[in-house]
Amino acid sequence: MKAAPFEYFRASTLAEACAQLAEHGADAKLIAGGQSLVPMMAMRLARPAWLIDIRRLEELQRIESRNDPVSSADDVVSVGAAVRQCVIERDPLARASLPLLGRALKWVGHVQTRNRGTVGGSIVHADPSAEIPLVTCVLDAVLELRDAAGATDVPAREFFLAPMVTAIAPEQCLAEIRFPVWKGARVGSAFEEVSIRQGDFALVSACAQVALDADGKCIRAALGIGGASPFPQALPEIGERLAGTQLDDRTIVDAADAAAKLIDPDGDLHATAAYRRHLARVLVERVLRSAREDVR
Amino acid sequence: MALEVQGEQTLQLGRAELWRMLIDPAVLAKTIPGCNAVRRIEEDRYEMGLKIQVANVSGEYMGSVAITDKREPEHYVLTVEGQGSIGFMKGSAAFDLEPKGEGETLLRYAGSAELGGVVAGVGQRVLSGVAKFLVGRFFKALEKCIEEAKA
Amino acid sequence: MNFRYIGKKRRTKEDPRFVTGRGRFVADVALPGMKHVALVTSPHAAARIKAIRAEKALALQGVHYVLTGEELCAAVDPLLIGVDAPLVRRYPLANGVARYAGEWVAAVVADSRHLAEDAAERVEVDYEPIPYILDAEKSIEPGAPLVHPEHGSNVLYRRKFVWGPVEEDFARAAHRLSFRVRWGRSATVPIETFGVAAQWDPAQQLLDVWASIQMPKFPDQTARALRLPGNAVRVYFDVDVGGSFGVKRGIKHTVLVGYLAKKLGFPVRFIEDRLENMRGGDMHGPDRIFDLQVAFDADGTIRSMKIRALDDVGAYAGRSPLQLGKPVGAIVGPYRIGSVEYEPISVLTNKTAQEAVRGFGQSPTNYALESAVDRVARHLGMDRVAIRKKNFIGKDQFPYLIPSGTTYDSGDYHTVLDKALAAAEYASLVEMREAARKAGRLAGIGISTCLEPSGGNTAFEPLFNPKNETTTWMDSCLVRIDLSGAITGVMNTSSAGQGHETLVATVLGEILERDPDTIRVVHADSLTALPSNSPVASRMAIMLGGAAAGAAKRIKAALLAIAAHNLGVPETLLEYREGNVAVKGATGKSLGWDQLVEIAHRKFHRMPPGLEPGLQAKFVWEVPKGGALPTADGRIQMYPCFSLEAHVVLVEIDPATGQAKLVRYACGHDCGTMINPDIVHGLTYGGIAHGIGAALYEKFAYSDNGQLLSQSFMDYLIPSALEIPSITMVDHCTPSPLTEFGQKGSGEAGYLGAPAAIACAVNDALGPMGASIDELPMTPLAIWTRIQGGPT
Amino acid sequence: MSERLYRVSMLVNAQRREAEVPARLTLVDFLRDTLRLTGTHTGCEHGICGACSVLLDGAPVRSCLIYAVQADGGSVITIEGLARPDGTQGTLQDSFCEAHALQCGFCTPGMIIAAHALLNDNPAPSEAQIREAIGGNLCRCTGYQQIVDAIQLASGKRDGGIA
Repeated sequence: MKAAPFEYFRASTLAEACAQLAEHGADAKLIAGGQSLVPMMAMRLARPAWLIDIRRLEELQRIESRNDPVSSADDVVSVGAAVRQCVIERDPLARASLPLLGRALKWVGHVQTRNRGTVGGSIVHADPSAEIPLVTCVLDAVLELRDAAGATDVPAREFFLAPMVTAIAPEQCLAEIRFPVWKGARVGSAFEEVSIRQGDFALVSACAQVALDADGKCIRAALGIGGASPFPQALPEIGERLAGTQLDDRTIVDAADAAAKLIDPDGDLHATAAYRRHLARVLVERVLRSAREDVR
Repeated sequence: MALEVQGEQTLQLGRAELWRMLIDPAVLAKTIPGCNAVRRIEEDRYEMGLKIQVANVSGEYMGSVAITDKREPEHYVLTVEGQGSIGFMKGSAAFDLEPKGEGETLLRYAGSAELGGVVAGVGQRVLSGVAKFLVGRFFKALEKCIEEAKA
Repeated sequence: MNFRYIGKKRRTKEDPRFVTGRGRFVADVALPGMKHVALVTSPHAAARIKAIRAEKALALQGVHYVLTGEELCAAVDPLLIGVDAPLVRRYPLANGVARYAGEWVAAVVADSRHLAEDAAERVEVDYEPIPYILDAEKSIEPGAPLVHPEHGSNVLYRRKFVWGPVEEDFARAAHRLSFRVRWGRSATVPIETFGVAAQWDPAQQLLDVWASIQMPKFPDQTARALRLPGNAVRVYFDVDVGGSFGVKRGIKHTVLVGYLAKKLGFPVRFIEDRLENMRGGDMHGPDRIFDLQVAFDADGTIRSMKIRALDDVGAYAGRSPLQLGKPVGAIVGPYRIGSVEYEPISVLTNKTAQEAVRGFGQSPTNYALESAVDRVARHLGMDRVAIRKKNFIGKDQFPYLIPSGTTYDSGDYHTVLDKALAAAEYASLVEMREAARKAGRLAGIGISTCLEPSGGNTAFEPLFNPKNETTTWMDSCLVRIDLSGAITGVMNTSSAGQGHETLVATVLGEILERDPDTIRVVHADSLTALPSNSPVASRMAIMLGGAAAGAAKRIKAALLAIAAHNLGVPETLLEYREGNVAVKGATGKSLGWDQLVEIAHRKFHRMPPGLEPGLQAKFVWEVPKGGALPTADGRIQMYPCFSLEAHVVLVEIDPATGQAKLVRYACGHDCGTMINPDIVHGLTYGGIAHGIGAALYEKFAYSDNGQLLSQSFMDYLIPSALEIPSITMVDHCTPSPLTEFGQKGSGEAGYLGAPAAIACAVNDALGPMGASIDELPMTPLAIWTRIQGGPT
Repeated sequence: MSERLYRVSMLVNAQRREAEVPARLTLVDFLRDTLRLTGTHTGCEHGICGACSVLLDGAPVRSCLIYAVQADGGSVITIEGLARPDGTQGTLQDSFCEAHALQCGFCTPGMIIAAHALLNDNPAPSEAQIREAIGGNLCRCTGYQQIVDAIQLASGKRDGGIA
């Protein structure tokens, strides 16, 4: 299990990385943490001729609160694509503003892989079961892609196309992820998944974030399901239905039933499509309850 | 590792024209995902090179494509076989063409593919999603061919 | 018994080198000029190999050779197999036909493993896929594709044994039950893959081999296949083995590498990567369907059993069919069952070949037996503890002869079970289960009481192959006292973590009354070694321990003889204490250790007549009660010693997801005298963890077209510290009358009862909803499917 | 076609090590084959088993998932680096011996690295935290029990220096 030969270039700026991508196109791959890419290269399923290392780029390491002047609604926390997962777990701003991301990270791999793996790496790898991509979809994050010509914003919900297939072009680099941060203190979130062993790929995962008003009425809800469709699936239509409700058990059960009808699961060695659909229903119910309790 | 795909797609082309397109090797070369060369061996049988590239995963196969069970203009079977360093793949799909509206044809397909080698051994979790994606790519390419033909 | 060192807390001799990164595993062996091997493997379940073209591979700089099956098979002899099926030939590389996906088709030799893999990709193989068979039951039906057409059938071995009045017992019994359980294809999957390095010295005509092995007769089999005299192969047994638990056999790897090293004239190393290991390492374990019938009375007395065991050994047979043989020696478990019919059937399919796994087939059989006991209890509405106690062999009934001809040495099964129940706080366990059930969760208690036959002999070989009359299964030890008085023990096989160096040092220390920490233990190489049958079969505490004791006693006898001669008194008047010999009573006449050693080494004039100079002794020991051929009706004394393990486990299942969690785990264990309790406990904890894997997580799964789907650690799920619970272990000691210190084996402990207990617990949890699950592993999907009322 | 070599320089167990390596050489292969530090092991080469764990810039990582060129300029601590300066075993290594937290010893270096990192962060971890910290390190011999015991033992008697 040794990778096929390749050439290596460590970029010192993002522009330099983009220039390299422009030069080598589909023959090149970016590497940051490499926790998904390196095993695939070891199995020779991935065999880029060039690896462009962006792990140390300062530009991609920032976690910043950035209020978007265009949108009046939410604050924004921007996370550089090469921020390591373990950093998110400890960063005060990320912990305070992106609790759902923090909850998701508890399910991501193990200590050693979180020490190395990056937020952006998990997103562009686009495993349908991966936790971070699901959070970006559920929170309706915006992904900023850069290439030699400039920046392009793509909503996370339009980014994931199929297992490990995304809307990113070969010459583009994911630069940052802008997560909306809901205003108001009464926000709760939850992330749950079923995997066979802890740290394995989720058979199914689900997460939710809800905001309640002073009377406990749901004013906003976002949720989604991972591992049960070819890509992480946000369920905005269910979120909209929940807004305005008391988020009582009956409503939650109905929402879970509805959610389970919107997914497109496949069967594999560890889970049939029917089992995945069932788990999706169970987990949506659980995360909505937990998110509700999290507020209270 | 066996994969099943089936579905249907409405295409903006009359049945007879679509039929001609579907068995045209030039169109096959453009629509079969990853196909980079087609060389005729005999009637309805071609040698081909395939370079499958799905995101990070890439694999090269040498193989063949064959069209059999032809009942013009309503039915045929497309079989693709290939072998490469990461294993083999063999798939076949039956296509049924039904006239729909004016200049419109409903194409139904039902097929299965078999994979062997490393891809099958380590990729089982995502293969079926990838297969669906490749079917999607096939139809996108086909639609593009149709547009080009009309243009 | 009162021991000085045995049974006491003592640090092991091996650990310090491993905690500092100074172990020497085969991948750490770097020979000057060494080249590396990568493999070309078949992607097909079955295919004819029509052509292999290596030009593009050989064109790469740094690539030295591409070896095909055609060349290799002409130059080496087939590898040995256990049963009488000479036409089921196996070679390291496929010869003309590849019989499972992943089978080795060609080997590439290059300057580095990286280059070898580059080249392997460029070897072009023309395959013609041919029909294959994956289902064990269908494989024995007429018309099934034959894995080895020359053999004429997919049945490797089949025999029906009847021991005792089975039909009469069935006719007399008040109740009968029949059922099927299935043991899934899992294995031991050590964290170190198999590896071997070899170097041929043309001047000496000697092949040096370093390998990660746990394999009886490994040097002999390697030499034989390579058509070399036995003394032309030297295997170094001091290579640390990174886990084995049965599977590190590696004959095919070694014949391949040995052939390449000899032919190419430079050292060659092959370390399996994980994908090669999982698919083509030939290390899958039993894959077994049990059909059981049980005859029992209304009071729970089990009278008789009929067991049909159909085992899918994959595409080739090494020793794997014999894994159906070992259970013959404990076919009734710890129970007084008067008669048994046993029909083992070993079949070929187009899957990776099976190899020995911890317990050599006993754990699957124990799972079947314990499932039977639970079913009988459920059928009668009896308590599962009570039914076990009702049927247990009583502690005063030993030695106890079971119907298949084996005599159990000793045991106290009631006490061990009671201790396990107490350790588990059984009453609170029942309360917890009831509370969970009331709260709408699924919870179940599992109990298993299983035997670990230990000591190992080769009795299953003649039982399963009348042409094989092997009855000798010795092990040995050499002890040397050097001129400085330091003690060195020489063992004659490699170790894979079982602490043999500590074992030998402790035993030598015990007999010679010298501090074990001062005793060095080394591993001989195969040309200097005394005979050994390697640490298989839970046998080293008994056999290596026994051999070390025997050798030490000879040293002690020599010391006494020297002392008697020099002190001028008969030996009967002498007393040996901590290496010094004194005349009994307060005479003050004595000779110290150093003096005795010096006489032995340097003062021949003071040696008693007839005693060799120097101070060393060897002892070669045959397995107690071994050495006999089976009777015509297949009765045989299998292993000599029988350890018991009682597992009590509480499992909770999330009814919504099917996920099972082990909430409490207790194990009562009796392996006689423990020589080093930390080692015994460690082996047992590890065995339990391995058993948890087999019960809940691990499976080599195949697709319908014969592809191994669990080829990586992403899909073959070895449990981590997050899945394995904290385990409460409680010891009991019923010494074996057959061994030096009363010790029995424990190398397979834990694994032999854990799957049975967990399966019983899961079924106890599912019981209230009328569901049960009859197949391992009991994955979340399988459990959920049963909760939904679907088939397993 | 000979492969291009890249100069790498890193601190390994506090010693500056430099070499020219191909880009595809993983850090574990660099440590084992180039530097002959064979205490770090490879068990799966796809990032699951944890046998290859080392500390890179203070954090435990899987060295099979990092190319040596990526670690250029970094600081690596391997199992060999955890011994005391006189070559005897450190506190944690000693605890592993005392609790017999190993059998074949193959996963042990990675396990000790993971435990070492845990104790650096959290000198008095709970059992659950210990299991979490070693959850990415597979052991086939011990059932983890004596490993957990050893880490608990070490957590009670760390001497503040090299563990």
